[in-house]
Amino acid sequence: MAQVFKAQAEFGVKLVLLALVVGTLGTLAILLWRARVDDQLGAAQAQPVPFSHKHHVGDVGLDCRFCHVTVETRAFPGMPSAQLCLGCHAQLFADQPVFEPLRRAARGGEPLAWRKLNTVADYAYFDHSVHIAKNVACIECHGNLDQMPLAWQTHVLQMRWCIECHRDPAPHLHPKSELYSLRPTTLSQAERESLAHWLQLESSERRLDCSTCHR
Amino acid sequence: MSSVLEGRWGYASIGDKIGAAVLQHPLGWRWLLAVIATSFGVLGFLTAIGYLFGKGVGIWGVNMPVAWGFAIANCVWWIGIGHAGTFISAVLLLLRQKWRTSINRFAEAMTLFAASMAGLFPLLHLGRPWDVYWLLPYPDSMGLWPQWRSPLIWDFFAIATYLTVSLLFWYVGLIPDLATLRDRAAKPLTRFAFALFALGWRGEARQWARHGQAYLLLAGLATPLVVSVHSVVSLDFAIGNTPGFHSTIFPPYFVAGALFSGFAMVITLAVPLRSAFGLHELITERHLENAAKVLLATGALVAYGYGAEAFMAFYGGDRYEIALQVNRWTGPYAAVYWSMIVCNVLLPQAMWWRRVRRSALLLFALSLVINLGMWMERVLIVLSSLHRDYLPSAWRVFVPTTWDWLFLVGSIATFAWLFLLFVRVLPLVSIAEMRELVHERAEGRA
Amino acid sequence: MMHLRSATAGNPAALMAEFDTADRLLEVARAAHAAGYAAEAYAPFSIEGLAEALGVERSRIAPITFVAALAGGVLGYLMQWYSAVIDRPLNVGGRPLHSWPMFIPVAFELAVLCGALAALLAFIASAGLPRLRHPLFEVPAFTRATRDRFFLVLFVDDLAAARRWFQDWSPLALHEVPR
Amino acid sequence: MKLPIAIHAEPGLAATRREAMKWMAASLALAGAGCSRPAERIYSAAAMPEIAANGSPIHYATQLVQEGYGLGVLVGTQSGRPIKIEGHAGHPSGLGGSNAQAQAAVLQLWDPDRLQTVLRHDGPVASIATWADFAAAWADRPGHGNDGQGLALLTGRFTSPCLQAQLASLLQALPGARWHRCDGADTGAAQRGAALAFGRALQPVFHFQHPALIVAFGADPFAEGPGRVRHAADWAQRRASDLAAGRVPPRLVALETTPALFGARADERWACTPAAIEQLLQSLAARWLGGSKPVDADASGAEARLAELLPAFDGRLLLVGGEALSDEGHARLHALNQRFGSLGRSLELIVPPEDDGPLPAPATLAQLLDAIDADRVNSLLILDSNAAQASALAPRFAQALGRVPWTAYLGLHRDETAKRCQWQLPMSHGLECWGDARSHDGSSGLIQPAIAPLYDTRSAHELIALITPGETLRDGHALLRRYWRAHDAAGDDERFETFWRETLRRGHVPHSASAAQSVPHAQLPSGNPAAAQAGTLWGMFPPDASVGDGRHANSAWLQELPRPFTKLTWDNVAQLGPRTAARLGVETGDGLLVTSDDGRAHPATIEIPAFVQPGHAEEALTLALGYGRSEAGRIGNGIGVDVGPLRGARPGPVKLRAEPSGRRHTLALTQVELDDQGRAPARRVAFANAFDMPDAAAPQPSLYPPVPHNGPAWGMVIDLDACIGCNVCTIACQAENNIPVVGADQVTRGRAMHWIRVDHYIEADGCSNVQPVPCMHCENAPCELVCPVGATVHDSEGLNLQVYNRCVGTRFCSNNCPYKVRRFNFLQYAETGSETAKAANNPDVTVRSRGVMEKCSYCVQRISRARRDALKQGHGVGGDDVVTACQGACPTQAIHFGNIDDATSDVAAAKRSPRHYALLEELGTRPRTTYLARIDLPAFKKEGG
Repeated sequence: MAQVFKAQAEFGVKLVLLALVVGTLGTLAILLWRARVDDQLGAAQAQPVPFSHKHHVGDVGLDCRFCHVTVETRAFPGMPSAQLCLGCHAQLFADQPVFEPLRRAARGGEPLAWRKLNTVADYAYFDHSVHIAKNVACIECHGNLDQMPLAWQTHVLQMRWCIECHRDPAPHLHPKSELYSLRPTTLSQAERESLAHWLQLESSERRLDCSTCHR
Repeated sequence: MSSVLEGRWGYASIGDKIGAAVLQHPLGWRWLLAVIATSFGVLGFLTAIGYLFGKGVGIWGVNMPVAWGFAIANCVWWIGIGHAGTFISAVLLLLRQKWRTSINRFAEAMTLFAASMAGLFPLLHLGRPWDVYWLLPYPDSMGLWPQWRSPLIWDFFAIATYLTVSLLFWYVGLIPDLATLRDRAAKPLTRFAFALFALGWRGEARQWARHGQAYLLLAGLATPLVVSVHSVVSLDFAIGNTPGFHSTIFPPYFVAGALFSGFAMVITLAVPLRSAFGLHELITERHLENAAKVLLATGALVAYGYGAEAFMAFYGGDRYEIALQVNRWTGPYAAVYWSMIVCNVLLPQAMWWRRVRRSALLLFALSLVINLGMWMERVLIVLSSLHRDYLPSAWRVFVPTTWDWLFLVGSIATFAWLFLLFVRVLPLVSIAEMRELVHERAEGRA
Repeated sequence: MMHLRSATAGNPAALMAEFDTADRLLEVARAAHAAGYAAEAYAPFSIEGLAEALGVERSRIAPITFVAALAGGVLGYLMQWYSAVIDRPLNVGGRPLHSWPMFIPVAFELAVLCGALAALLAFIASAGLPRLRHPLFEVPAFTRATRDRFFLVLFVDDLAAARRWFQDWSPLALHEVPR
Repeated sequence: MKLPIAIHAEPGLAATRREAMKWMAASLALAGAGCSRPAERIYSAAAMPEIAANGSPIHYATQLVQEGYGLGVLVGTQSGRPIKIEGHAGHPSGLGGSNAQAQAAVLQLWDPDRLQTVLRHDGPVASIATWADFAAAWADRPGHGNDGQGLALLTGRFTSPCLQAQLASLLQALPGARWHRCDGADTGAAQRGAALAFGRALQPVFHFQHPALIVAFGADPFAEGPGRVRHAADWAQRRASDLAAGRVPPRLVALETTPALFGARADERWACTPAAIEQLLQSLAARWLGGSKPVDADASGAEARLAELLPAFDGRLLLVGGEALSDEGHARLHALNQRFGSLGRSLELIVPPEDDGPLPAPATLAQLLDAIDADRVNSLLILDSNAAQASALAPRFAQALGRVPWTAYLGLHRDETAKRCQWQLPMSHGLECWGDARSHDGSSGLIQPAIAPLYDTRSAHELIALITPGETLRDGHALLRRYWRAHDAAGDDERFETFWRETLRRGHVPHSASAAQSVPHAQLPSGNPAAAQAGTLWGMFPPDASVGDGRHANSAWLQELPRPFTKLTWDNVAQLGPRTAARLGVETGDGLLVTSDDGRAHPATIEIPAFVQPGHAEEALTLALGYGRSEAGRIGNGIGVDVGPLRGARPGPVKLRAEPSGRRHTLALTQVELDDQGRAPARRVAFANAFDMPDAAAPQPSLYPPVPHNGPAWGMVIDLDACIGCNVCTIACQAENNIPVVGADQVTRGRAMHWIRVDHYIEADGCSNVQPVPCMHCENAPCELVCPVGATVHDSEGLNLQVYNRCVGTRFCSNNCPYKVRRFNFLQYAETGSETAKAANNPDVTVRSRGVMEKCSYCVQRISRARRDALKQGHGVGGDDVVTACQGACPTQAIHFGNIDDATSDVAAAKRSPRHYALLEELGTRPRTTYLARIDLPAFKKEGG
């Protein structure tokens, strides 16, 4: 009888087998990797009004709370009302057409619809005020907004990422005075540890309970 | 006493005889008809699955308190059937039972297909089947793991392992036969396919030696697996605190039941096979008789299980267990219970008579009855335990919907369909082992 | 350039004899081995003692399988312990974090799984598979090696001597294995 | 419950509320009420709306008007959306409790089927119109030139002082106009009885905390009448304090036809036909006040027993009569109450608040019909009264409407009456508009909006203002302030402002209850009740426990709320006693053909499923009103049977004939097994042992080491001795936790979703025992053990969590739950369609999708809120700081919740009670939710006193 497989055929079969193995492993790896990244990361988002945190915070030096008024009291930091914006921009660059949406909103028309940068899953309940109350500074999640002309997302808002901080919050703690400074913490390791102690953070069990974020 | 191999056979003739089923395609249109018929069932099954995923498990009769319905009962039933194959090929191999050789191949195939059906149902019955991979340990984005204390996780691993090991065992056994078919096949494509899966088997002395060792080892591994799988399945219930689930007798009782239904299914398949392919001399009355004896034995164990359950309920004096037993006898599902007793306990006693054991037709009928009875047992375990547990306020009966039935029928059709394909493309009796048998008999050792 | 077996690389030629019974083959195989030939036998089913007759060395499939199974079991258990006790301790039904009895089933299944996979791989490797092309397949008569004929191959320098040696065993036929 | 009560800045209130509406999107997107998608948007308001200092809901004190009377509640709003109704402890008619209808008010507000715009309906089709169009049409309605000749006003019962004044001035301006009132299902029999006995219509106000013996004659004071919530609260408080002091609490005696809440708690109960009750009353009256004896004597032994009891409790007695009782019966009751010194103690008679104003006595609906028949009505204005469906004269009225040249209707829905009117005017919901109302005891209170009107609607005040000649004000807020400014005792503006603000904060005017009227010696009525000849089948027509006379028919929550004792949803049935059922040859679910047998010209017949109910009086049918509606809306249309046609022109029971129809009906029941199988899950204990009961809840031994925890340990105790089985906990939980409605079919399949169910068992001694069952939050939770993905686990405070987004839906947990409190989304139940329905959702609670398990969470969102507030203020959470939805709604304080580690907490105290026990504790699950056994009082002996 003759060989069922010509030399090339055998080689082909070997190639196919190799491809199968590599393919499956590769796909799995990619899937796992895809699950951990976020396209929005680092991509500046267009907004109805091209608001620049860099200008307002970095250059002008506005405090976060000037616009996000409820960040210390509520889950939702609050978005500035059109009137608040116009408080300045009724005079400054008042004639600029980019402010038209703002004026329309202030007139009681279509409200400004800002593009949401950091979207936490619907079933995860994040509360800004508590994190502020426990000295977790804005920069820990929002990055250096003061250097962003148009803001972008700086962290993959995934459970694993939240958990890391909830396991050991100390490295992310800032002194009260620097909560809104958007600068890396100035505290030493030891200082942060003692701060964590002084803040009477909840037990790590409590911080890691499902019910802390999910309801 | 007839032997495990009758008629005058040579190495060549027996190989050709078995190979013919694949290479000559003796059944022709009859086989085709069967395939077409069953493929309608398969299509129905797939459609039903599509609808299920679209709408949700609410299309079934499941409710509170009966949160598990036919799906789980079917799963347990199928996994039970899936036991005989590996038991025959592995355990009987270790026990050096000659009569296994001519039935182990298709019994293993049966095991694979039944286990696949069994594996399918738990997936179907999930509320959110697309998230099933959460049962696997892998580095996820949530930093979470499976909950290892849940019997469902054990179940998941057990059935997956069982499927894999059975497949390996089956394939290793097939390799020499694939080589045989490679060298007989006429059509180039067929040859190519067999050659590919024969991996270039040459029947070398060394290969035979290694093959024997590997086969024996796999058998050694599969044997505890056979016992473990259905024990684990039984724990899905026994771990629970529901009266009717919470019972230490479950693991052995389930394994016995598994072999019972498994061997019944073996007979259900063997009888038509041997007449269809004229294998009366390979699958002899001896085989049927032995299978029947196994049925008698395991049936007795199952019956003991029923008895023990009832006895323990009253002996233990737990009011809920007692209520459950009484409810089984007189409650909404009493009819099912008593028909189950008839199918699994009373009728099988006929096999005490040799005439019955020797009659293919009677055994076939009995095997069907037992399959039915075992299905009813699974259904009872799930339904009658759940529908009346601790708080009477929560009591409610389960009424199956058309969809419930469709899924049962669909799975049976799919199983049959797979099996039909198997008999068409692979030797349904191990050629190499039959040659050994011929050889041994030539030397007067069998 | 095709090889038969590395062991026979030294022997340029190979001669194949065809027999019709297993016992005959066994006999010849013993003799060939005794005569110091590098020989290999082929049969349509497993013949007891054939491998020993040819002096095939014992395989290590069993120990490999055992080690793999052990590893699978232990690693499986450790994984459960790590995930349930160290990485993500959760209060599940008030049970202890390290509920060892409940970690056993999965460990066991993993042991069996790894063992089985190892056994398969060990078998395929040690049996010299997969080997889709082989010189023997060039010999037309060899197709009966999977049917009803028994072959013995001698790997020699001098074909004539081999032929002579075979004559004493009166084979059904002698085939030269092409290069 | 202790809630900070807010009042809002009033000027421009509507504006800020509208902004608040825009905020919905934001808070929904952020709080994630489950309806947000990727590429989300955050909306910023034009101006900052008012917000609570911490993110927690703002509560407004207001009143909900039920059958004309005000029930004080707190409306919890989140980002400007009314989300949840809470009881208002400060209000006389609620004392912090509420009822099912109150809880459902939120859903009614967001009901998409509401009448949303002015509709003009001339000819076959309705066309959209404006309020201006209506004003114009009003101006040249037929006979507009004259002084209102031929103009008729039809209203429901209302107690609003402001509206009374407005109406009065309207009638002054249009002296020719006539005002008619249609009282719906509530007949005011007690008032007419008083008229018979004392010569003037008076409304009884009961003080359940005073009497030592309360006897109800065909009455359910816990479920009917404007004071129902207060009655339950008072009774529970008195009972609790007596037990605490080791005294025997007040005894309850019930003579009733239909098993009802009061009767289920009664120490002695007789099931009698309405006729038998009348007989009994007559013979009691005869015994102590003279007068004729009834023709046939009472056989049940009830009379003898009462003859023994009443004198023994002379002066410590309260006799209550129900709506089904005849006027004469009520007159006799008044007389007996007077005879046994209840007047002024446990009972006061006040001028009915609805008649206590500048208005003349209203004409009746019957008179209106006569006027229409005589063509004396050329234009008819109907204010929020669905007389074409709810009244006893409905069919006649429906026809008559067509003959009136000009008709206008103001109401919430486009109902049976609206559909027959030319002008259909959308009315503002009680949560949308300003107003006022008076409580059962006559005290007045304000109604303030919690949200700006969703649609272009007007309140009754605003409509009347619109059509009153010379009236300049249009805005309800202004109208209300003007009225109260005029009627405010405290003179100057500044003091008025304080009064106004305080009243808004309180929700009612303190010490404004009506004065008790002194009455002359009662006259016994002459008329004898109809003798109950044997074989007569009496029909009772009470309003349905959930949907009332039909006015709540379009509320899915109320439709799916299991009725007490029958556990029926989405339907009405003919309840009847077992022997009667046997005589008629029907079982539960068999169709009955019921025919009126009161000798009317054209007997009416309906087909309705029978429901055999132990404890129901024999030879009587109870047929609930409120069903078989054609114009209720998408929810309420075409379900159940309209039993209205069987009713007689006069209120009260009707003689019936009944026979099997041979048809089978499937009933959507949430509980099919009423026999507790002797397992006594709802325990009872004799009064004698109630104080030294062996401590049932001694923790079972466990193989597992105790789990160390810091922080609070949440637990719940449900006091079965206080529970009256009113179901308000169930619906309150539904409102708080976004629990979906599944519909009759799914309920029939056993898939109701309520997180806390009220089990009902009829026990061997016939006692009807109820037991609310939420999740037990077991410390050794069997459900957690079997979840393969860890979707249900414990948190460090002892909550048994259900993490929806991790659940894959194996349902193993439910199998392994001995209490079967878990609920599964077998299909996509959560409503994701209409915006308004979404708006009713609580943004703090995840909306569950298909294939996910859910269950009672101990209101984890409220616990979380309390914890976060505490964290921000840097102190711990107090033992009683968290109030669960069910607890907050319970009128009898039967539910205690809090930190069981905190010895000072209310729940810890409850756990120390000798009556404390855990459900199925032998299973070793160690429930955190436990129970207090119900106490059976010792039978009263004469010498015992």
